[in-house]
Amino acid sequence: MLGITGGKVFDPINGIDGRLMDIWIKDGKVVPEEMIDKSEAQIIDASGKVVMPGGVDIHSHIAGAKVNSGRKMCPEDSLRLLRPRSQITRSGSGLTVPSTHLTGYLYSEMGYTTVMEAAAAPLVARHTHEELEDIPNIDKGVFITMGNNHFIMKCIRDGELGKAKDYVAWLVGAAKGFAIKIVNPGGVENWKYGKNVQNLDDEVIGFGVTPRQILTTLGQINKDLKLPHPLHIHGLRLGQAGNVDITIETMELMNEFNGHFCHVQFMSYGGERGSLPQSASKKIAQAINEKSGVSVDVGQIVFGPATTMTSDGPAQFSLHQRIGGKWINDDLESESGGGLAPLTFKRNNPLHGTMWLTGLEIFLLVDDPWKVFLTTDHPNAGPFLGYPQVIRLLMDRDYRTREFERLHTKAKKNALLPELKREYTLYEIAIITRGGPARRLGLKNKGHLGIGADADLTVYLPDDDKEEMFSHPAWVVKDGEIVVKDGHLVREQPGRTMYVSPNYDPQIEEDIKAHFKESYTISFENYSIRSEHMGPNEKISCD
Amino acid sequence: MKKFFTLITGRTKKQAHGLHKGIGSPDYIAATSYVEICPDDIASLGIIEGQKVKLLSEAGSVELAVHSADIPIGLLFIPMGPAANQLVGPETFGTGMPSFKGMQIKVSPL
Amino acid sequence: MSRIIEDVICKFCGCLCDDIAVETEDDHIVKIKRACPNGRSMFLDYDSSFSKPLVNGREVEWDEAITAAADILDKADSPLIYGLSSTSSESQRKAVELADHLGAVIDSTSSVCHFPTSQALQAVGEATCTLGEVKNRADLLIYWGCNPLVSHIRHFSRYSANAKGMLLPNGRKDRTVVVVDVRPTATSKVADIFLQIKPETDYEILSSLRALVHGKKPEYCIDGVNIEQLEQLAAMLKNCRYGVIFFGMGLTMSTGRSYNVTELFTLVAELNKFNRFSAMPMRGHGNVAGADQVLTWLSGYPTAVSFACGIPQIGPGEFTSVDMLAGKEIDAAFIIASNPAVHFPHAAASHLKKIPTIHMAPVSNGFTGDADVILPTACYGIDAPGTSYRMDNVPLRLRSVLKKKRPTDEEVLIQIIKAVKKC
Amino acid sequence: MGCVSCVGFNQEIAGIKDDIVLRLKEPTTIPIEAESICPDLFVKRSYREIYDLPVYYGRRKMRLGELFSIDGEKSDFITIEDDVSNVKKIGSKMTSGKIVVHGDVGRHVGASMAGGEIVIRGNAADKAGINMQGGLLWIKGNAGHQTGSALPGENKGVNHGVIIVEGNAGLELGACMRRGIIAVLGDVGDFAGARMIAGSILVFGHLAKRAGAGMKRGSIISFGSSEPLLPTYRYEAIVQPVFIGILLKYLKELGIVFESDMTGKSYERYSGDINALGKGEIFIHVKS
Amino acid sequence: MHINEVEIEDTFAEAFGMKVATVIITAINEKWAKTAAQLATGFGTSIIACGCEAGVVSTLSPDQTPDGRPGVLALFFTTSRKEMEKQLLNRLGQCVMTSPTSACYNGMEGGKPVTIGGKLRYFGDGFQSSKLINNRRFWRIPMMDGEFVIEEKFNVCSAVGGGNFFILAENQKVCLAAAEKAVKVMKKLPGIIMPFPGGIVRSGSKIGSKYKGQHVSVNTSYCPSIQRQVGADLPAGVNSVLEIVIDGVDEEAVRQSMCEGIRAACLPGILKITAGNYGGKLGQYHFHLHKILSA
Repeated sequence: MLGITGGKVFDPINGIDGRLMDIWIKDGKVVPEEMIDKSEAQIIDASGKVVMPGGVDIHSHIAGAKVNSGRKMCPEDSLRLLRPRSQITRSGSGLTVPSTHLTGYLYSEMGYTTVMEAAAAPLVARHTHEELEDIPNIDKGVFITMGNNHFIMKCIRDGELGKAKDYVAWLVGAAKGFAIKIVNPGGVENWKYGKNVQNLDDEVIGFGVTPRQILTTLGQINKDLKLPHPLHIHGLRLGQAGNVDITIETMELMNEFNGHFCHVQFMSYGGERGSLPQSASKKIAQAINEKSGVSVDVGQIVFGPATTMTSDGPAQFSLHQRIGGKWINDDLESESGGGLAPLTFKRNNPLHGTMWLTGLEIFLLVDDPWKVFLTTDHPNAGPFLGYPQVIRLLMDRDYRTREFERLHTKAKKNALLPELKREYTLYEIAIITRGGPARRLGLKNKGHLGIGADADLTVYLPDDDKEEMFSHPAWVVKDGEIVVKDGHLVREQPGRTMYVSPNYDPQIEEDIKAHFKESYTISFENYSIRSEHMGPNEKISCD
Repeated sequence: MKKFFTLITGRTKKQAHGLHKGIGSPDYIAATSYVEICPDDIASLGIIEGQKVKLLSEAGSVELAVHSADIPIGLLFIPMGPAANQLVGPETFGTGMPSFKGMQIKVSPL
Repeated sequence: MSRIIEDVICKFCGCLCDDIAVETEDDHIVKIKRACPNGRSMFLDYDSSFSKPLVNGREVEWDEAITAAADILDKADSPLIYGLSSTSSESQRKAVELADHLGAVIDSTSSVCHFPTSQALQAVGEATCTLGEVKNRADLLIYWGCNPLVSHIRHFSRYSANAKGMLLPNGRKDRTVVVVDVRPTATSKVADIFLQIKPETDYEILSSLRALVHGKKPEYCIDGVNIEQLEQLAAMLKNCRYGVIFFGMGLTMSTGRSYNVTELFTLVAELNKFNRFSAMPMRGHGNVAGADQVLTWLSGYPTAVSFACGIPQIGPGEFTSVDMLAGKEIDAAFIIASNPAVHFPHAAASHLKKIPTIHMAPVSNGFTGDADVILPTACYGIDAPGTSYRMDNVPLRLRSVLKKKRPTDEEVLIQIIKAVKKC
Repeated sequence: MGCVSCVGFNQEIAGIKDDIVLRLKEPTTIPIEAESICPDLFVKRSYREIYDLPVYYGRRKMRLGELFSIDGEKSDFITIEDDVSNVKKIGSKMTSGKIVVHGDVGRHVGASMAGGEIVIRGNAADKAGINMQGGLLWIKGNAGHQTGSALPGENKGVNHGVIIVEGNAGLELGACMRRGIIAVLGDVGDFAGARMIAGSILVFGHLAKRAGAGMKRGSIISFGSSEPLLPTYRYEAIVQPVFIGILLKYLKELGIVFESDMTGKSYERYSGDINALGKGEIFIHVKS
Repeated sequence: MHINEVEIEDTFAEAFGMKVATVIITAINEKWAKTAAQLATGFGTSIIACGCEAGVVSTLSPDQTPDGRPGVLALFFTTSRKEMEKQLLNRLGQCVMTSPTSACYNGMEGGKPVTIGGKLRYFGDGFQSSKLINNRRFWRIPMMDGEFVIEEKFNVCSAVGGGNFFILAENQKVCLAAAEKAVKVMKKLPGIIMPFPGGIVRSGSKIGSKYKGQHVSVNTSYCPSIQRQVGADLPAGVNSVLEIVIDGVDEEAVRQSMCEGIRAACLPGILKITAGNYGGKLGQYHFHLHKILSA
């Protein structure tokens, strides 16, 4: 039993904006005061401090084949952040691609308690789950890539949409995924012929379907299956100048099905195709503001080292062609692909400056904070450790102006940012880092401190320097246990992996078996992941 | 005989099979205790197939029976295993990998 | 009672064929279907009977053996944990936890197979794919310094040369197979083109190919091949639809090592400007790829990791077992699921005999004769389930077909960690 | 070619006083990691404080004084007596001061050093001067593999600084080097200057094969014998490069005495690696 | 004051602050080093029309040059750093780079550098490369005969220009002989150049002229042939006057050279030694002849 008393609570889901409140915890849940025997409860005196629900990250690459390839490829990244083992914790290494335990510690120390791994191909999801089990102190889930899935594309081609729905339901359950992820629909398949897609009606080679069909089909399925999170979409032409139009077109297409558009910063550039991207933040923000079914996370650039990694193989290849250096590509049979390339975002690079501006402007121009969430698309736009800095940029206009002044002259030219006066409040920060992502993920027990919520919360020391405030919370409670005390990690405990397992017509399995024989190199029987082979896990119901 | 041979060690089906029987098993020992040399080299060494030769590297020496095989002149092949490893030195050139392939070997008939 | 278990995964080599049918009778394997000779004997020769651990040659109870093992590790100033290739990733994770806790050096058999490949990946990255892409798309297959028909016997039929796939309905007829090696092998005999090169010239040939692919002519041709052969190969590389180069220890064990692979990876990366191309190392033992994966996610580094200074550090040539043993830098060794006594150069193997050694493996693999503590465990994929990574890093859950009569590596490691923490 | 004697240099060593003398108490083959043997850390510390500096004996964290006898304090000049061939990372990351080792030294000596001077009177193990950022590393015996190369995964290695090896050096000398000078009076192994970005490598003994593999820019100068270069190197011409004279003059000023004057001699110039940028060059001395 | 019965006027030479660069030019042999240096310092008598004042100071043995080859040391004087950059770029680019086997290096520490090699490198059309040796960057530009090496930066220091003295003689022959002797002695001294022909200037100069647009004109006060017309104050019997102008790296170098030069010039037939000044209003350095000579 635990009480967090006298703190100034920011709990947007419950409409609490800085009210002095006590929070009571029992058996890992937030409970009414009367259920607590105060003589036995441990009390955290939060008076003078800020209390928020534990942070919820809607999109981060923390585990699985791609992340591990990044670790393997970049031993130099290990040297950027080394943590010795302690009495209670394991050793670890890596800044942009931290080792598993370290990932848990770092999120925990930043006040985060729930993190979504943004992509795994189902074929290698088992790997992702193994790593997730080794990430302590946070709950997590994994999005399953389906935008280039052969079976689904065949169903679309053959007009068998019911079959597609059953397959999707089976697949997300088999991979123990939490949501459906779409990455460059059709483009990754075309990349296996050295090509890509540029428009929603381009043809996917060998299937005769289009990105539009893939998006709408999966959008409808996602809706029909009542998955807690809407379709998680990484659209076409990532990183290319002028891609804002296709992004808006895709938003319009997906509005009726609901869609979460991830790392939208990378998808919101103006400028002629092939030229240097410009910020199209105004245009994209307007689209987001107008469309009720759309939410985004930003993928804000944080200057410094990054490791770009995505299932979008062709995007990674063109990045590699542009910047040289190391490059990993991994084509995954019948499902997906992906690539990686290390990169450093530099303040004095005009393009990087533009990207940085694009992200911040989106944050400031989207009116409703419930539609825009804080991410750095870790580690694509920079490591998640940059969140506190981004929060400061949003909350502190003077700081933002100073940072703006440090950009390359070319990036500053015609920039919108200097005119944007908005400063985020603590309440709004609580929305974009907790309430918003939790609600959009459909996690009823996360992101708030109402009765029955998971007892995940963070206590901050108020500080004018918001970066300092959000970097070093004084207390972090996970599942009712104190994991960070006086700014120090004091406890390592396993987190849960949350997954969905929607119902499907078992008849579909025969079709899938046939598909496996034809397309895969492993058998159907060896494909599905069983929950008993995972670490601690929790099935989230679809209703 | 002054000429050096280049030693390549590698897997064979029998060596793999022998592993299942245990490293002390006669199958395994038989599968890893011979050296392949091409007929031309066998002739120029003045030996016959089946005869034992002494193989000498900077790291050590071993005596093995000669098998004639279709391999290039100047090459020796020994299945991976304890016999071959008598000849492989521990030098890894800072990589961790010893020269399981490419050791220079002197061959002398016994 | 007889039963047939389908879709069993064979973990002998990196192929992890998962279509094996195992017939058991009274908890004995009596028949194997579809496995290669290597896989077949792995199952059929396996002895799953109960056996007790040994301490200094004396049979003891497990508790005592665990204590003895923990004691050796606790006393050591510089312990080495080595092997891991033939165990499950669950056990590998525990082995890393033990190493981290102790401050030990942990190294896998990658150290003497594809660590140079990891080093190449660290230098330039790698364009790769899963085996299904090979099966479904690859019209040009190149085997460089590897001999799959001996080491990965079903590779050809299941995944590569002979497999029928999406874009290759006629299988072998639709594909071109090239073998590059220093000697004729079983694999070279079935190739369309066999490029026989002189030993120790792989780097030069790869480098010349890179130049030719970019329309540049090398200054001279390497002894053993002629320029027309290389020009022809370069043209094939550029003109295929989806090419894959499989490579083996012909590159990693000869001079050049990681540089050979770096050159190959770079060639493959550059070929993606013309068409699609992938490279794939022919990973050997069942879960050696998993050892790399597990060590990487737990420490940041794939092989040869030292936790001695409290943090993970990588050290090719420094924390690699052969170097540490030959340099006598190790004063106790815990060998898991491998047999360095026969796989290491004599100078390194002999140091193992001089230091306290713990050896944990299924009985039938054979133990290092001089191990102080011998821990006979169950065999993953036969009498214990567990996760294993295929050579293309696709993870599979190994099935258990026999009743387990000995503890698993994972269970023993958990006990040892507990015991060490008490020390 | 080679060094006859380094007269000026030796006098310099003899002239310095007030050094801190370390001596390993007991010989061992267990690796010792001693990043703390560094003038930056010693210069302001008392005997007691130096005694307490951390070192790792295998996996045991110990105090420097438990493994080494220490004579002296508060100095940026460290002398290490006898053999420390199992002691790693001596002088790594140092920025000033001087270390003299009167024997063999372990791996990573002078790794990432940014300034100051290290003199090894015996041999140095692998990875000496890896990722060096400045200063002078002088190895009077042989050097191991990856001398003056880059850290794992880094494509950029030595940046500023001078490494002199009077004996032989192993494989991958100066790999990924991007600035600086490495001079080896003896032979060097394969892949000298591999993936080099810039800088100069001077080899007075035998240059083994695959020198300059993947080199973008930079110069490798062979004054002795050489294996045939890679086929991706193009012969250009016989030249008398003036900058070699500048390099030799500088090395002479540092204290190397050459047997014969190499200034103004003729060299075959090869450019490559054509698979990389191709702006690297290898000079092979033309024997008259 | 008299030296060898020659009267030394109690006056002072008025000199100005200038900028100096020291350039070492080397080549395969001394001949070619000199050839390049002479050309580079040529047409460098006066900043009035040449942009700089330059001269060769000494030859350097191989162990005195950075590349171990024979060389020469040349000094260049200009009125500003900016002008120095322009002059060196032109002169080293046109006269040294083009000269067979040549190379050139900064020969001086201190001051503020100007980028010369770092700009001339573009002549290499992308094939130039550089070497950083002992914290000095040298650019290598491929040439038809080999390569041209030039240091990236040359230091520019404050210096003294326009130290001078006048030799007033009874005839032209004696006057020239005295001046030549003075120059010969002064040439052995470090840190100075005498930029005019053979170290001697016959025109003299004064600021201003009767003509518009002509900013300087002949020093009429010392022209014996018109001495009465201009009302010059020359001693009786003076029929010829020559001036020696000195630029030096510092005051001491100028002072010493003036001292030795004047002493050497005091030959029979010389009537007086004097010096030029503007009443002390224009130059910041004043070299009082009596002070110099009695030190």
